[in-house]
Amino acid sequence: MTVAATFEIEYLQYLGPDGKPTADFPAAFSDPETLLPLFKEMLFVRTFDTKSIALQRTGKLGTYASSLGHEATHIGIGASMRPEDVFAPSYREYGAQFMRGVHPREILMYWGGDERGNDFEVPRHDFSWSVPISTQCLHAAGAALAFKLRKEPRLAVACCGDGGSSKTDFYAALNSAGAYTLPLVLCVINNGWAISVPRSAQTGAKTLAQKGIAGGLPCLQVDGNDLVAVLEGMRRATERARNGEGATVIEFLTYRLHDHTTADDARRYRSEEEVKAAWERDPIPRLRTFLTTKKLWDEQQEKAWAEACGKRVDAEINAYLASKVQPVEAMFDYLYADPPADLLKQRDAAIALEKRA
Amino acid sequence: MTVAATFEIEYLQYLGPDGKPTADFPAAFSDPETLLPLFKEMLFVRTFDTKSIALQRTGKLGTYASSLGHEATHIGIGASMRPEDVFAPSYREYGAQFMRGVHPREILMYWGGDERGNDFEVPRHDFSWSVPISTQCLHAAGAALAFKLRKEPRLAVACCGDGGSSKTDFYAALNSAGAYTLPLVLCVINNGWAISVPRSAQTGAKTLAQKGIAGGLPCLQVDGNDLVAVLEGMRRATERARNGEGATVIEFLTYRLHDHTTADDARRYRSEEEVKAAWERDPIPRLRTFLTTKKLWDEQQEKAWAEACGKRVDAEINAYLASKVQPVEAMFDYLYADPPADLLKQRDAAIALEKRA
Amino acid sequence: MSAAKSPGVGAEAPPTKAKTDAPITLIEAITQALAWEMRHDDSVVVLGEDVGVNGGVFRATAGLQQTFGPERVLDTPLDETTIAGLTVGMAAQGMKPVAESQFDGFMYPMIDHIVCHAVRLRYRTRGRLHCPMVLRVPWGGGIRAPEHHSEANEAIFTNVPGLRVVMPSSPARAYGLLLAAIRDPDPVIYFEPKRIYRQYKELVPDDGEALPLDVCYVLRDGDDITLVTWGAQVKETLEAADRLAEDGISAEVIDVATLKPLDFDTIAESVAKTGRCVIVHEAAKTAGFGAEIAARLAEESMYDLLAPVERVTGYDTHIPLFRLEMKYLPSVDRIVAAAKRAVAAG
Amino acid sequence: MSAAKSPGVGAEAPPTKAKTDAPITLIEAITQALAWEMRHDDSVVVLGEDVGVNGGVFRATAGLQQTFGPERVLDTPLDETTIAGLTVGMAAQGMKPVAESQFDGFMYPMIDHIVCHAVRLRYRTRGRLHCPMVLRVPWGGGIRAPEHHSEANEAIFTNVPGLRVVMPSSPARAYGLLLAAIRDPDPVIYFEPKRIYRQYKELVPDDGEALPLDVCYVLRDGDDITLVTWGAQVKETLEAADRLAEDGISAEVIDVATLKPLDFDTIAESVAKTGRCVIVHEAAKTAGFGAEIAARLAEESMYDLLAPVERVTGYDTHIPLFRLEMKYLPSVDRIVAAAKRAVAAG
Ligand SMILES: Cc1ncc(C[n+]2csc(CCOP(=O)(O)OP(=O)(O)O)c2C)c(N)n1
Ligand SMILES: Cc1ncc(C[n+]2csc(CCOP(=O)(O)OP(=O)(O)O)c2C)c(N)n1
Ligand SMILES: [Mg+2]
Ligand SMILES: [Mg+2]
Repeated sequence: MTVAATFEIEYLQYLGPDGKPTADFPAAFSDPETLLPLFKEMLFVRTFDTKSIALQRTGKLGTYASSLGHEATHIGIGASMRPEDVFAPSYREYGAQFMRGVHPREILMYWGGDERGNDFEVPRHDFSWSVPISTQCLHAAGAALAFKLRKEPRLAVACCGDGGSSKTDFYAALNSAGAYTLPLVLCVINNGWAISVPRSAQTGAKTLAQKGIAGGLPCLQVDGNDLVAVLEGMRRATERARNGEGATVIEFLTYRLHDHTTADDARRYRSEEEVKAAWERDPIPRLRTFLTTKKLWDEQQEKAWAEACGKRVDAEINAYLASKVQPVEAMFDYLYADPPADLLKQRDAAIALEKRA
Repeated sequence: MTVAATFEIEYLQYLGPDGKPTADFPAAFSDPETLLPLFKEMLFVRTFDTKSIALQRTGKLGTYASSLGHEATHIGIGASMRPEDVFAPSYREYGAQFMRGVHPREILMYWGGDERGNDFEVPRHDFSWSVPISTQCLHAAGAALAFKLRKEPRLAVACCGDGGSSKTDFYAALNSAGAYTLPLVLCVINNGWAISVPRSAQTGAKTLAQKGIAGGLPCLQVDGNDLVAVLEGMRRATERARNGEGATVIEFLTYRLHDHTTADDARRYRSEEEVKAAWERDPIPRLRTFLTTKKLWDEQQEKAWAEACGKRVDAEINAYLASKVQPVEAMFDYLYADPPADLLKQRDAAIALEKRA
Repeated sequence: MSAAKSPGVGAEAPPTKAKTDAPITLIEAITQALAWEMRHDDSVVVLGEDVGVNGGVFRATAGLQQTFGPERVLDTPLDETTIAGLTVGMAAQGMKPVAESQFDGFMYPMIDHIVCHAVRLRYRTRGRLHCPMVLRVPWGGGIRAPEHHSEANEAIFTNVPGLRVVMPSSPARAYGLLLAAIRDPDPVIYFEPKRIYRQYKELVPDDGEALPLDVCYVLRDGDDITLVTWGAQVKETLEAADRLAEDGISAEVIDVATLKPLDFDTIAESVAKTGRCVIVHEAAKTAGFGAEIAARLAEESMYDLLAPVERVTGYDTHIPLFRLEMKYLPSVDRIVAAAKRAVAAG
Repeated sequence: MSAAKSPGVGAEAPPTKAKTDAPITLIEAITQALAWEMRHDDSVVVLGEDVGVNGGVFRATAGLQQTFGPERVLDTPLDETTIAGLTVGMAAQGMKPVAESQFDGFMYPMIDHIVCHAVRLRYRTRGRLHCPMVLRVPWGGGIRAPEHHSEANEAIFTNVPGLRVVMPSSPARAYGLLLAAIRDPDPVIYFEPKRIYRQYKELVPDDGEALPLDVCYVLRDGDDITLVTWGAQVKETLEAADRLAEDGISAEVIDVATLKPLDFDTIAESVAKTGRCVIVHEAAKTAGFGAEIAARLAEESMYDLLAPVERVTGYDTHIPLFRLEMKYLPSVDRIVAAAKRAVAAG
């Protein structure tokens, strides 16, 4: 038998669900102190998430997509990027965005039905949230192509879900990433579900990581609830990209502990046992256990930090709630740099209508 | 290192460019007699192709896409299907279509600017030519899904090119084929070029076969100029499909010996050396040599058959040339089963205009 | 499941008995129509994202997978190109797929297969193949949804030859038009005005009676002005007619319902009577489908018009996120004002 | 290549000197505009299928890769979704990509990125990001090409807020409008009427002068009737005006050129003078862009109209394969007949 090609997908895990190392930590993260600030950010996101859901339940926020359970993946991805890199999120990677400087109030603004939520004060060049699934993967590829053509030492990172990995745009992104050797990291955040459709119904592929093979890209499968594995996967991928070696596809195995969004009721389509089992793999307790073992964290610190997080989130919520609705002309003012005359007439009419009302 | 998955792509070749076996023939094709009728069909396609190009050059045909060099792949694919299966071609797989019963005059009609060319007398259920690249792959997947849902023992075969394997529709087809375990064979006919874009610019993947891994499908790479390898690859794939084991992706390595179409001039973008080298891999001489060695073919037979082919093609050309242009109302009559009143008014007006002219 | 290609009573009717005695909402009428047709024609299959166990994000397919099984109600991988392409392929091979685009804003990747294939199979093959598919699309704004969940993009499809485009605005029309759409041997886009999915209930007998695919509905008779609209805006337009009546202006209200082919005769007849026309739609004004109706009036009803035609529409910008979206949609006030201008002009 | 974000004279002008002294065709004017802008703004890149070594299947990008190198002129993998998505991504990050859809019939997979992203980046981010891209599309029928190579699909894009849609009909307008399209900070679809790519030559000084993106052109003055058209049909419409002149009918001919935003004022002014209007376009009639112009006339010029508006267009069916295609396209005869009807009516 003649073999035309062979491939292998590596799986990364360093910290098991019980908080005990399952392998030697990579050199870059062997000092547990490096993990502490990221752990704290994971706790912050969870606080943000919990309070956002509560806000939605009381009618003060629109539909909201929770990131519960994704904290290690999101924080790890954000922590691996440089400010000048470009991030292309889907719609729930708040942890990654916080690491890049996005304000919680901006996220609330967006889900609160206000476009200003996408006008990030920092980072100005990141892509906005992308509701049409996986389209952001191609935008990130385009950004990476721009960096490459301009010979800028920057890279782009895009996230999509397990469902998103079925989308043609995802395939197009990995195809062009391979064709142009782009400085790109494609992060497939496999949280088990695409609304009600389980991962198993999306594809016959054994792993989602292996989709990268279709584009000739190296691929990794990573325990996305293990911050160390996330960081190490991202380290390898960003290093390759920065060295001009091209793109990487990483599958992060995690779980969507909440409903798809606040508009969804996951009890319709998945079992309580499955969710219970997933809580056993929660990324936060395992890292807490590990850091506690290393004497870097204790209950008191946790309590103080939880309080600090709560205060900070409350302040952000208040800033959001205090924001005034945009004037009616806002819907005309950001369409064209140079608005056509007919549009300006419609703008005038809309303003006049407002004044009369 | 923990390995999540491994993959291997097999390469099939049985008959080398010099006409000598490079491996034991598979049992199904060990009797060279089985190859003879297919060899004759390969010669027939080449005659058809040559005469069609000549017809275009004299202004009696529109743009025409030659199949020169693809004969083993096309004939092998067509020969591997059953009448009740469904074939979804792109636009140059005449050999496969002849095996299924499509008349040469229909092909000429189509390239001659007449929709009746797609009204195949046989096979009624095959898909028409598909100009939008690789869209037919998804239609074949849809057909395969229909067969599966209706529990019919049929399968679908789609062809696309090396360029076509970059198209999102191709990826969508393999993704859904894996997700639904469809009775489908996806044939990627890698002839080195997509108009002026070389295979190397389409993707960073080492083989095009490996794209199937993205959908969890078995993949094969086949010497597409070796009829035996084509038949064996198709045999394995169709057997899997008929056994309910799902889809297969096969990459056929061949070469586009002609311009992309008669509207193209390949000298602009590829070297004479490359083309010359490709002629050394021509599927026809190698099979001729082999069959001659086996005493199944000789010069006299070749001469007689060439003459028969020429006559048959000429008869088909004459039938095409004798066809009357459709009446103007044809453009209205095949739009809806139940045409709206306004359209019928336009139809009347168009007919009236014709009468006046 | 057998491969019946023509409607006929299925061997085993599912246990669910339709409750023809209770009034139902527009979305319940959709479910009822799907169930009726699936019971009576086993070539009908439903496919889309989350249409299975979950019954659709709006519950349009609720209970169907439980009743008809996973081979009749298929969850698809998350890709609209896939849904469109599979649908065309299945339809070409004798099935009657009813596909769902989860929201209006996600249907754009389906356009290629619709425009290049669905509407061309019959034409391209001189009738050898055809494409009896339906694409269901929850449509329009006003439900405080996130970005891309509130689009009024029907105009894109009305210039496409070979397509049928319908949009019901009542439970009864939703039922009858969906049955007709599924039975029609050519591709139909069936837009569902999601803002009025649950606006009100009415009695919709589950009798399998389809409605014609090329007929407008005069919802209210009037003499002074014709208000033409479709989809969710039927609500505001009828309210506007009420308000105009208070001022002694008698408005005829037409629900276009079948946009393509357009039943222009009904509109022309009304305008011949009233001499005035205001067209109301959610979509942006420029090159919205209202333009076609106004154009037909300019061509064929010019001598009947006593006043310029007016269009009351979404502005020529994107529908904003929900804090502002209601200021984008045509309001009763705007319709009334336009109608009064038209009446004053003539 | 540096990352200049604003136009400026490039460090190294390529050796090719523009021959401003010889008349050129429409397609040569496109090449000339691309080269001019690439020389003066190194954020401009060209991408598409076969645009590199091959210089495009119509030769629109001939010589550009040789002059500017493979980092300014990129062949893409064969996927229109890829082209559109990469283009949006590059544009959002400070480049000015000029993408090509090889033919009109292949642009449908690009719609999603155009409608959901290109035209929304600025709006969605309140100006933080924007999308200065151009999509060039060889457009229309009449060149005896295969299926899907002859589509007139401009109407689809005219209802999309935030987009600009232009279509030149002469070498000079092709040059000036393409420069303007590339320089405009918002997305522009630039349709190229391929039937008249090489219809005639004219002097087009390579002076980098752009034309406005919102102005119609009065190509011929007249008093009796206004003929409005765009793209390749400008040819037939001007011929029809000649024929009408023989019969003593003085026709004003307007080339819309910039469909979106539409310069309706120029059309309204003309109709105020002539009182009659015939709109001519290749695309199918129903909901073609002619509907918008007729609608505006019905709204804003009704009192000026002495006769019903007429549309002379492609029929509401697909453009046939080439044996019949010329019977689909509006002919000089059809335009003349409609104009005479209008003149007789008034
Ligand atoms: C193109 C498109 N189709 C459908 C949707 C509706 N939708 C929103 S989220 C979602 C599921 C996404 O699943 P996945 O990619 O796994 O991401 P997750 O939500 O699990 O993070 C769907 C179908 C959409 N937003 N875009
Ligand atoms: C969607 C689409 N884009 C572009 C084209 C124009 N086009 C026709 S054939 C072709 C190249 C196809 O190359 P490949 O898939 O390798 O097939 P081959 O012609 O070599 O058989 C292109 C770009 C098309 N037909 N469809
Ligand atoms: Mg998911
Ligand atoms: Mg090829």
